[in-house]
Amino acid sequence: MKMTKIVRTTADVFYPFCLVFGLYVVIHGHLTPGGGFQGGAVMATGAALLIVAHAYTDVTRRIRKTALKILEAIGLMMFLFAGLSGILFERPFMGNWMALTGKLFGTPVAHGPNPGDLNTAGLLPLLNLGVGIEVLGGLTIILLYMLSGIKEEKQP
Amino acid sequence: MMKIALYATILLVLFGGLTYIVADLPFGAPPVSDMDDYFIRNGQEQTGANNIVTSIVFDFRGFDTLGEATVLFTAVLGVGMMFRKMKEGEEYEND
Amino acid sequence: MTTELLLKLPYFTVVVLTLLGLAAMIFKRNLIKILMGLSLMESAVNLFLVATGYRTGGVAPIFTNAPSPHMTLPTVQALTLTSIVIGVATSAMMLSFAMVIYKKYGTVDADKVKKLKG
Amino acid sequence: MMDTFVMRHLPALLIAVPLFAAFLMPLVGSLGPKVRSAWVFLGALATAAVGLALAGKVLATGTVLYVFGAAIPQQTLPPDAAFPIRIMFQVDALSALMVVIASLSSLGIAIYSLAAESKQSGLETFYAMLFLLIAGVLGMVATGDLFNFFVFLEISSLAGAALVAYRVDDGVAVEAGLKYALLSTVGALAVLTAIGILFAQYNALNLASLANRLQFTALDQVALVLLVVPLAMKCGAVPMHFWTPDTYATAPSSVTAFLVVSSQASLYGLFRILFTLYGHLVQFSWATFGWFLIVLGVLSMFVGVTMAIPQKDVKRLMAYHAVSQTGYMLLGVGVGLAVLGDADALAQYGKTAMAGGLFHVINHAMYKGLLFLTAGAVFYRAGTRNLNKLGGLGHDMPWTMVFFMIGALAIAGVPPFNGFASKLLIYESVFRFSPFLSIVAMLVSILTLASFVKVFHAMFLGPRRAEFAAVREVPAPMLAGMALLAVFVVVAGLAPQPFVDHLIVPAVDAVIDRAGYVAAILGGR
Repeated sequence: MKMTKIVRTTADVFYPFCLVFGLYVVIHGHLTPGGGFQGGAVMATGAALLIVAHAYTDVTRRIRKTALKILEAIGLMMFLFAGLSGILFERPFMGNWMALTGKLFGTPVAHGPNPGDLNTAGLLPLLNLGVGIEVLGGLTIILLYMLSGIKEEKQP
Repeated sequence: MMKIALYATILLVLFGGLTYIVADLPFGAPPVSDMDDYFIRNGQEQTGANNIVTSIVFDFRGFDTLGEATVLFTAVLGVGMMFRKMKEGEEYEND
Repeated sequence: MTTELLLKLPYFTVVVLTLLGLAAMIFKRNLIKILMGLSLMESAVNLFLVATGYRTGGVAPIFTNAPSPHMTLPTVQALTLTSIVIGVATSAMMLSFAMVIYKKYGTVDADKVKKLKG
Repeated sequence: MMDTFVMRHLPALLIAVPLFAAFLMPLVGSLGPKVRSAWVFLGALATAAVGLALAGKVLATGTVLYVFGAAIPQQTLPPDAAFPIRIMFQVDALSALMVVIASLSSLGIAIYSLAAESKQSGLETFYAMLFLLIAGVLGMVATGDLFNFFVFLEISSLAGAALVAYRVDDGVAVEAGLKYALLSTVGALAVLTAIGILFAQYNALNLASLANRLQFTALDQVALVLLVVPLAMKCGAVPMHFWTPDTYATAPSSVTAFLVVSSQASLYGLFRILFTLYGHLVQFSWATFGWFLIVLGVLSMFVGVTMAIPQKDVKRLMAYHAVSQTGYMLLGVGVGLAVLGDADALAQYGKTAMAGGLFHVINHAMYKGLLFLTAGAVFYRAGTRNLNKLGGLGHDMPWTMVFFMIGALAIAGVPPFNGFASKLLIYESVFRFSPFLSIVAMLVSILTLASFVKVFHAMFLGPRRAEFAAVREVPAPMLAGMALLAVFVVVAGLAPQPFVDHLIVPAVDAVIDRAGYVAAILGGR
């Protein structure tokens, strides 16, 4: 069920922008509306776009499920170890020890509206990134599995 | 036909009840909002994030989000489990 | 009563959505339509959660270039975020169950999917 | 240094260890069956060790509090506010009892499944799901936050539904899994609506601060119904028990044994809602709550047994017995709740009734798990669950027969085993409350014995059958798993007193002591 040449090329052109926008939503999770889950879902729609445009077998050759499983495991491990790292700094599990320490992601923020500075919110950007990667891998795997029915219709 | 009439009446009764119940809830002016005001007041100082919802999701109630990522991981495993290649004779024909 | 109801339109929509979802789950026989009714009810509950946190004239609780300090309740929005992801996860898994049932039984009609002895 | 470090963060490790084992399972699993079995065994051992250590710490030093993300783990209230804002684990004696149940049975089941599921495909997914189910149940029983309880309820429902559908069985298991998932999701939606109603009025999610602010308005009664009905459905009480036989029969046996524990976690949630959240509402008399549980219990007992007798499929029969045994627990705790009002009746028999009910929770988890594992062993060797086709297995499977006898005698309440200990407590106290209920309970116990004698005869006695010539005893890990549960059944039966004094009576006090639960959070600095 391959689309015409035009659709396939525009999909290829649009796919990187879709990923970049999703990554933007993930990275700016603590400043603008969005975060790990929403950004990951946007990135997963990029994969859906490719599956719709190209034939299912071409897509599974380029986006393999084992790579996605590893991606998902990395995201989950990032989240779990960010939580466990709280314990190393005498904070309980999931403690945000990086906030307001002045170092990486640590600049303190005063109360009230401000233009927003990326280098804030301690552990939150890392957790956002971890969840974003996990949702990207997870949703893409679900898409690939559930759309595996496409190639079956082609045979008869 | 009788079954549909029965279900329709149940739905209508439910409609009346739910509307009456929901009418009690004030809209637009939550009666108590001390916890949320605390988050809005101290969210930025304590977590350093401008987006208070994200500071709640990942810092104040971060443990829920760990549970949530686990739910998504369970769903992915569940879908993968349903489409796995089964070995010969693995399924038990229910007699 | 009616004017008061119109003021509480979101709650009224929640009731209508819940009943639509429930009706779909009860009357429809196709498994996929039952799952659609279920996700309809899920969105109704999410709408109810967000609606309880609204403050008239309130702005989204984000301080980046925030127009006014009067903001809506953020906790409820965090709960709704979790509930939406759980809704996606359950729908994805139940749809894959329905696909396997279609592959094995050849039908998705709830009345025929009855090999289980009650 | 090591033990104080681990001891201080026990509640966090209680969930982090099974999750860690589950997240890495797909990767570790691909390294081969040996590595995977070792990883499963290590994960189950670590989870059980953390669970038992936490329960020991709670029984030694009282309620353990753990706030996620605060400056120090025990800081329940933020410095400048009078209400809790973070998620916290509040493990009191009742939660400790449930953690002990989950740890013991998860260890036994993980060892059992190492051999029982060896012929299946997609095993790393199976074990990852099993660890997620264990983490979901442990989270449900340890958390002190209502929304966190909903999230863990959702995890255990999803993981349970996927495990039920694991064998696919030509579509039958997937159908049971879909029905279980549908029911659990609708139930979870009702719980979420109740949380929304309570949060809209009181702006609090923590159980203790909610219990402190609750005024029992019309909306609170709606929220109570929306909380109690799904939890009663999830723990298999009668009016909504229809999913139990299908789910328990089609799931792999090691999963069924843990689904019993997961439904008991919903029972714990029911008790937590009734006793802690709505416990102080004097004008709504306790008798009405109590009688609600008693009626639910008696119905479950009676319908469960009468439906169980004509069953042909072994696991479906045992599933109906699970429904009837849940009735005992509801009866015991219901009598305790009904007399919570007047102190002398409570002192006389109310506390012993609740002690009997809670002791029956742990006993039931052990001997029902044992019975399901023996049914799995028979299925592993004989390949069928139909009683008419089975017969004469006693000759070749002696150990499984012994374990089945221990489980069957325990469920029927025959003296030397733990079933008798808890049922005796229930009979005594319920008799003083109202003799009729106690007689019904005894009658149901006799019917249970009759039904299990029939099953024992059908499965193990009789001549050796030709088609079961190749049947041998089950491999060692399955025997070890069954032995672990059987040891508890025998020890708790022969010497119930230490269990009752150190584990059950503190749990009963914790359930009744609602003010202590609230003070631990709001009072403590």
